[in-house]
Amino acid sequence: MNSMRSTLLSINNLKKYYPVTAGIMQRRIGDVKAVDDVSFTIGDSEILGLVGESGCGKSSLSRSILRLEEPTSGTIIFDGRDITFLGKKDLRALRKEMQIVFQDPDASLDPRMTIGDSIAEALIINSKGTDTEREQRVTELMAQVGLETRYRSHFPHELSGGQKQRVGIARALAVNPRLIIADEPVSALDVSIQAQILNLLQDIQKQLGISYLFVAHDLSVIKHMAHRVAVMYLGKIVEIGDKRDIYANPLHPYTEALMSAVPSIKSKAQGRLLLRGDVPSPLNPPSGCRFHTRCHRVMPICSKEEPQLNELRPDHCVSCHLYR
Amino acid sequence: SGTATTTRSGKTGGAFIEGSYGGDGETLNLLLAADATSHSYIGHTIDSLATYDNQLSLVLRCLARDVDVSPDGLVYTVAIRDDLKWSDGSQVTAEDYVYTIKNLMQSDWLNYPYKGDWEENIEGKETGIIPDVVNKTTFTITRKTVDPEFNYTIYDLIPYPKNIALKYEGNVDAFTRAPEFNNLTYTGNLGPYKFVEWIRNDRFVVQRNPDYYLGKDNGAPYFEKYIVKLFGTSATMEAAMESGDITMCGIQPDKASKFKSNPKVNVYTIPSGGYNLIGYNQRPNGWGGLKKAAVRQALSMAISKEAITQRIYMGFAEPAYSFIPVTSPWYDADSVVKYGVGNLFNKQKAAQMLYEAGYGIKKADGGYQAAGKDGNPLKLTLLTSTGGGIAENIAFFVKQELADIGIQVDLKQVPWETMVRKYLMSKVPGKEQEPRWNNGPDAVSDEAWDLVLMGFSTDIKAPSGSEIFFISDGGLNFMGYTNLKVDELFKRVKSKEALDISARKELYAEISKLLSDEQPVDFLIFGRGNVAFQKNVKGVDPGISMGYNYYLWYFE
Amino acid sequence: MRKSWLQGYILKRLLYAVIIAWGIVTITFILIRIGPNSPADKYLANIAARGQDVAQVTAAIESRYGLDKPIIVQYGDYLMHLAQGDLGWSFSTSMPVIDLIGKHWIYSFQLIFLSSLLAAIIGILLGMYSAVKQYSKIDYIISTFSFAGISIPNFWLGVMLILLFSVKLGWFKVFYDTTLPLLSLENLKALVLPVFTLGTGMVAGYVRYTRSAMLDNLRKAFVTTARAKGLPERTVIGKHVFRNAMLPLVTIIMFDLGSIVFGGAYLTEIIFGIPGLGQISFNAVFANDYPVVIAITLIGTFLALLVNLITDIAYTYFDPRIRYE
Amino acid sequence: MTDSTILEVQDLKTYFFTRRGAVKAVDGIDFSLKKGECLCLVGESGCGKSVTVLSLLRLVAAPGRIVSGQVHYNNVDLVHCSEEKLRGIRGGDIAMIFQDAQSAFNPVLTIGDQIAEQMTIHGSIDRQAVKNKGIELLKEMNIPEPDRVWDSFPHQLSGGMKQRAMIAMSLSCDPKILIADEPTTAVDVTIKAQILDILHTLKEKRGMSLIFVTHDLGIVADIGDRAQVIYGGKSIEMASVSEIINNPGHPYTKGLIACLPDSSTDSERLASIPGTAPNPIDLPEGCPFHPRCAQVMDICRHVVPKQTIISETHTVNCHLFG
Amino acid sequence: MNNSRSAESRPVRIHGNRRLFLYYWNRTKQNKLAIAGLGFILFLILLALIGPFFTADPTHVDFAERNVPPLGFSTEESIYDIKTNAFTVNLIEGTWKHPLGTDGKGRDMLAMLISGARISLEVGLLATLIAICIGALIGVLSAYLGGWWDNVLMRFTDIMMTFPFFLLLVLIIFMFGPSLTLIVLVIGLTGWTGAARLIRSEALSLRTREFITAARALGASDARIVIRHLIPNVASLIIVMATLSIPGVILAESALSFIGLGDPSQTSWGIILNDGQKSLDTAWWVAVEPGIMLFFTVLAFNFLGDGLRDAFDPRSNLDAR
Ligand SMILES: Nc1ncnc2c1ncn2[C@@H]1O[C@H](COP(=O)(O)OP(=O)(O)OP(=O)(O)O)[C@@H](O)[C@H]1O
Ligand SMILES: Nc1ncnc2c1ncn2[C@@H]1O[C@H](COP(=O)(O)OP(=O)(O)OP(=O)(O)O)[C@@H](O)[C@H]1O
Ligand SMILES: [Mg+2]
Ligand SMILES: [Mg+2]
Repeated sequence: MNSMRSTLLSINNLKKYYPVTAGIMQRRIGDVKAVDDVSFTIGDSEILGLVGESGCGKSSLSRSILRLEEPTSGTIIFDGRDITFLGKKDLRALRKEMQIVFQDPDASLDPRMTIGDSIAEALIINSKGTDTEREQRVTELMAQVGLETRYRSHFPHELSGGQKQRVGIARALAVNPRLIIADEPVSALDVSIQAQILNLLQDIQKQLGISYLFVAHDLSVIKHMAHRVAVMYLGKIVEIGDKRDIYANPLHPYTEALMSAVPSIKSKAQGRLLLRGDVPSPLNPPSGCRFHTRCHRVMPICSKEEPQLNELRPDHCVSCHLYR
Repeated sequence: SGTATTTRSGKTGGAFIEGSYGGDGETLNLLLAADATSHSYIGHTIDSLATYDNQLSLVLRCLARDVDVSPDGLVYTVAIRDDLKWSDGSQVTAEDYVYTIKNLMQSDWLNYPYKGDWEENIEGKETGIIPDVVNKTTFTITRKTVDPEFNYTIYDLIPYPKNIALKYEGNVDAFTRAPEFNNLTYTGNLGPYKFVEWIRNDRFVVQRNPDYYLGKDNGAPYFEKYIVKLFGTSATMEAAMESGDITMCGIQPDKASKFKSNPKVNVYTIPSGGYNLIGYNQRPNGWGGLKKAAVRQALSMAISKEAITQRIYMGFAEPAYSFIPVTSPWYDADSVVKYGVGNLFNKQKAAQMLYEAGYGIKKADGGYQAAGKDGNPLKLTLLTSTGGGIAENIAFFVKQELADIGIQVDLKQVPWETMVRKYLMSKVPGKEQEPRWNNGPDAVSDEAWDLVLMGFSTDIKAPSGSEIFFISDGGLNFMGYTNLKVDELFKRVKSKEALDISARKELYAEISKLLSDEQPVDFLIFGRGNVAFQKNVKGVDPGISMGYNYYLWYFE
Repeated sequence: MRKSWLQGYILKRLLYAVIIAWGIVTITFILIRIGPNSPADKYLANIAARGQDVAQVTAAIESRYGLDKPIIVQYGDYLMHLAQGDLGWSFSTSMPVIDLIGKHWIYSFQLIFLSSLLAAIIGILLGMYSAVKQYSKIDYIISTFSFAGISIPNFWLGVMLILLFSVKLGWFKVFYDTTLPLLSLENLKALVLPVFTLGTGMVAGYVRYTRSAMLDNLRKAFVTTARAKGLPERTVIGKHVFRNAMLPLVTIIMFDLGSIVFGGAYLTEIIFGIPGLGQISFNAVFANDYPVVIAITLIGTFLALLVNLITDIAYTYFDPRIRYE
Repeated sequence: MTDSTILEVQDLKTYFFTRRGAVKAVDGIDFSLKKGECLCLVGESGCGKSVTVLSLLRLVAAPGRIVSGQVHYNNVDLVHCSEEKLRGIRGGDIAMIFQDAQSAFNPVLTIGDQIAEQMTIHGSIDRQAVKNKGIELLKEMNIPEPDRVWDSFPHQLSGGMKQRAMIAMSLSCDPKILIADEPTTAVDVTIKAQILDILHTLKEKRGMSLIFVTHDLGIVADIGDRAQVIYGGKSIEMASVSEIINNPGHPYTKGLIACLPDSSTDSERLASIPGTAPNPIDLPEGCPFHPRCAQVMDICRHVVPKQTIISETHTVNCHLFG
Repeated sequence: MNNSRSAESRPVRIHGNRRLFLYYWNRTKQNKLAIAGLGFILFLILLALIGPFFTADPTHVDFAERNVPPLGFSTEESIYDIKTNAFTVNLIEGTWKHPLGTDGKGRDMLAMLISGARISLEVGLLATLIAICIGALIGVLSAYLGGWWDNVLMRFTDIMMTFPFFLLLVLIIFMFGPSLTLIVLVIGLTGWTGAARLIRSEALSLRTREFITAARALGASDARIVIRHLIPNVASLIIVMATLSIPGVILAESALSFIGLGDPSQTSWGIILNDGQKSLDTAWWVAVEPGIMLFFTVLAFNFLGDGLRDAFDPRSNLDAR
């Protein structure tokens, strides 16, 4: 799909269902279809932005790719290698290739470990070098993410949110990964700090040529960061493609609504596109097109048949009955 | 001063509350009761055959009109009163007594714990003593061997109503649960009181029995109710006495003076047959030295009985020299050797005796000190049962006294049951046998010990029961003491020869002399009980057998 | 709809209670029967005094109560009887266990009921007051007292109360008098010291729990909302804060109730000579009267389980968020 | 106080007295609110926005205390008036909605109970009328099945529904002023749009005055008439929304706008304000912003800047304009 | 970056928790009562360790000096004479030799209280150690293994929890004889249920925390996660639980001793108290003194535990107050 770059990660028909059980016998009464048949690719040095509302499956997808959760089905191909069923040992090797940065900088650091130790842990686990080398590397990493070395022996509670997020990034960088999955890395931060972190992430990407799967619910952040954008709704990707194309010309009604919903300092919203109601439960999603319950352009077919993801334009796919 | 009157002197009314602590009875079904408390409960509702006053010799009142012993000491003829009634109105007959002995006490199905009381040893076999009905109110009990003090066993006999007991005969379970026996509904006019209620661990209540056969003439008993109130500790009981919430209770020695100066209370100090002693383990697993009389004498000589009397009993005790207390008619002051008092309390001498026996060393200053054969310090274990109180104090005291002559005493406090099962009961190693208190001289207990502090009790009227402690095959001779002379003397006490009182007295004197000299155990102290009554209780005749006329007590 | 799941839930819980009870019976049974003790132990002194053969008498007594059978048979027998509602025969008191308990439960009950009730009322009120007046002098005093209350050994407190009020001042009897009619003022008076002894620790506990539960909820956003709505402080505290604080409190109080029978009440009964279940079981242990020990353990367990169940069900009414499966 | 001014806040200071010292959460805030206007309070997390609005109704809990200032509403000084009087105004004339509707509702009472409670306290007694009005309000908030929602417990509603129910509750006594403390932060974009839409409508239809607390300048632009920028517990700039966005005065405001990804063009580096927000326990001397300010001068380090009037509708507290 | 081996750039130590300790110490320090409690406990430990060198032998009995009251008090003792039926009354006054008096065996109360302190502390610490270790093991295992294991372990915990604890204690101690070792073992082996549950729930909530996921994402093994992350993070909870359960154990031992199931070879406070209870009216101090010690010890642990809980609880706002 992406002709410009070589593919680093390719996800095919990935599903992640969480069983829901009930009763004395722990009977399985259904599944939360958190990720339901998702496919996409991320190229080398590419940033794929992933947007969607809360609960649409962004985190589940991220974790499944990292194999922190076992995917229900589908394949994950990293650098040409199928990693869907990697064993424990190989999985460890994979950890050096892919890393994750979390949304909540507070929860993602062990409160009982110093900053230095948290970063060094990555090195120790992957047994990189001697103590001195490791120390050197920690100092380097801290400098790289813009943290003064004196914070090394500080504890997370002694740092501000932005600083903690820098530690999280340093830790992810420690193993020299080729892909970083950033699961809403800035949504817990203040605007002024958010800008710092976004700049940092961008700088790192440029310097090291790392690929990102960049998850956010803020469209303007995605627009700023990503090369390509995927829009997710209730476990499915409804639209994916080149950022410019999507922002200039959103095809899916949901994308359209999302964009119109974001208040911007640039334009006072006039005749905003309002979606009705809430996101339905992923436990029993609506039939047909999952968005049809809230869609302003709903057609009879939408509730009956599930649309397929079609490449309408070069590097721009959409899953909607409007475009058949 | 036997003031046992038969004329009416009291007035009816009031509830007499007797304080008690240390546990409740278990059952009112007499033959199942193995504990003294249960017996005392039952005794309120049904009398035994006979009882004695403070002079002990005098047999009084109760269900028997007469208990006669044949000159050869083998046949006892019991004549019971003819005005005795069960609750259903039927007369109490000799048949009931004989049935009780034969079909209940001696039966196989009931497993009467004290069956042994009604058996005698004939050619090594326990054989039942034979009861026979003579007529409606007379029965005989025939022995094959003489036991001059067997009459006391007979005096205690309490009958079961045959017609009720028949229903349960042969079925322990049914007998155990029999409501008539568990609720004493059959007692008729046989006791001064009738059963009302029994709240476990709290109180046992009986009420005046207006039909009481002994009360017919004078309206006794006088108390409307008689209540035994149970307390968890002696301290609360004494406090209740002090505040007047109970009528009567026993008092610990250290509180006695306080009560004696209390104007609302009468305290009677009463001799008892209970004594404390230190048992010397003369079995193979005890300290070897204890087998020698000289060593035992030395130890006894190192422990001051005066000090125990004064500092632990606060004066309410007197030194013991043998198993027969001063207050017993069988006591003979001239014969006993008085270790532990006067010039036979001498620690230097004790140490020297140990030295001479090979268990001591001479110190630089010329004095002596106890030591093991190898010259190392001597360490002995002293057993006592847990539960604190006076026994514990004595144990600590003994430990301190022996330390003075160089013996290190290791105090071992174990629960009574453990003490019995692990230390006192013995068996011959490697032999298939039930552990017993005395399984012969070679038997040893599971755990080794040297000294044990215990309380024994002598029946003041009939001390021969104590033979079990001192004769070679005595059932309770856990110390492993053997002296053929003692064996022989005790045998003579239980023979025809001893039917003669003065002969018996002489025999006892000889035994006392021998034991007080040989010191199979160190007889320490005979305690004096203190019993407090509220002042308004009248008719009490203080003495060893104080309760004999309790049905005549009344409130002023 | 609510009812249907609740019924299933209760059934399930009851089944669970039976299983736990069975486990506890089994453990107790095994424990008590593998021990070296025998119900004849109590007679050892007497047996000795009468010169009887210990082994013989022990055997006699054991065979009388069927204790000479193999333990597995005894266990089977016991369960069989239990299944028929027969708790056995208490050989240390010579009465059916069920009658024994029937006669004595009331003494424990009145003590526990009064103590818990008073403790809950006083504790909760003080705790609420303390929380509302956080950081004030009164809060400080109440907190300090509550610390003292949970730290004071209640058996010692009981002894000290007796020393002071009964022995020295003579205001109360030194023992609890069972002859008093249960529903009388004198009885109430007789219960003052025991209730105080047992209740002190409970009050202190409840003060602390209430205070912290109240403080937890006082800081919650919905309290600000309630105030912003213009509600008077009384309503804010009494309705909004307390209703939420009550949830953890209910659990704690109920749990206390379930366990108190064999905790503080036990010692209190012994100190004051109240012939309640605590004393009964205590004496039964010492007499190796295993039917009583097991029965009382069982009752204690069932009470605890029942109380838990009631708590949990009560929860569904207090807290609409909770729904059990 | 001009005629159209409905609420006037002068020199409000609210401190939290802690062991480590006084936390100067609000340290000198002035503003006025006109009838029918929407005033936005903007600032970073921890700058004192919530404490400011809570102080308006004296809702700050211990150890916090309003140490000075006045809040004039209807000739009443809300800071000093009696509890009684204040209670009438709370929820009656001035209503509040909060950021986290989940925790702002009492979890053990039904939505209906909680709405009815407010109406009852402010004088309505007829239970049926109360219920009717409440359900009407819920309907107005675009809540589906309002009858069912009325009897529901908070946990049975989705976040967006709860937030709307919250608004319905605040409107139940027809307040003159609605204070909204970040009502859209905890909800999704699409829901955020719905709520903003509702607030818009309210303002237009009911002529209600709105104090809207947010850190999102996008929202300010969307809904606000005027905006007050707060930094370190102090007012630093106050202007009409268009002025704030198009012509910010204070370096902090400028930075705030510049660092929005929205305002930059694709992929270029964002402008950013270095450093982090000050710790309100020891606020820097002088202008609280000076440690982070690119245009810092010597005077900034010592002297707290006074309010400077730039235009009729625009004031700045900065020495650059001194 | 080449600033040699300054404090900033020493080798990265994983266990460098001194600063963390200091941080919590500072938080704890703010609670005056906790510090007072800690002070008392330290004092008690010191007393138990070196006190015996300065006091009389607590096992030394001297019946000539029995029931000596504490300094400043006096009592009377009367001794009966059987022959004369009269009393000799002695006035006994407190002496410096026995500042806190003596008991009914003439043992020095001060010495006994000090040796009782040792016993109480030993019992409290050892039993708690056992209980907490078991509790932590079961809790962490249950949380970490989950599923079937969790179910089995928690049901077992339920059963243990429902057991009438004190009755069980009495039963076992009675059956197997009162010895301190047994008391410690039984309390330890039965008292872990609360700890297990709490630690389990804490570990469960930790398990889903993102820093654990982060460690997994870094390739950390299960063992490493448990040892390096899970355990240090439940450690504070464990410390608090331990501190708060020590007084419970001490009380349980005293209660047992009080009802006559204490180890008679040890003069624990409960045993002294049990003794003293019998002579309340003649020698009140024997019951009063150990009770006071017990009370203050338990209070001290409660204060400390409470302070630690606040200090460790990130939610608690220590600044306010
Ligand atoms: N362990 C789990 N067990 C069951 N359901 C889960 C689990 N984790 C997530 N879910 C469900 O899966 C769905 C997707 O969750 P996910 O966390 O991936 O969403 P998200 O897009 O990351 O949301 P957010 O923006 O709130 O982080 C949600 O409905 C969630 O409730
Ligand atoms: N109870 C309290 N005790 C001590 N300090 C407090 C308390 N409540 C708030 N503060 C302090 O007051 C300052 C202002 O808090 P406030 O809640 O008003 O910030 P905010 O601007 O609303 O932030 P946010 O955008 O995160 O809601 C903060 O620095 C906070 O630390
Ligand atoms: Mg997520
Ligand atoms: Mg806020």
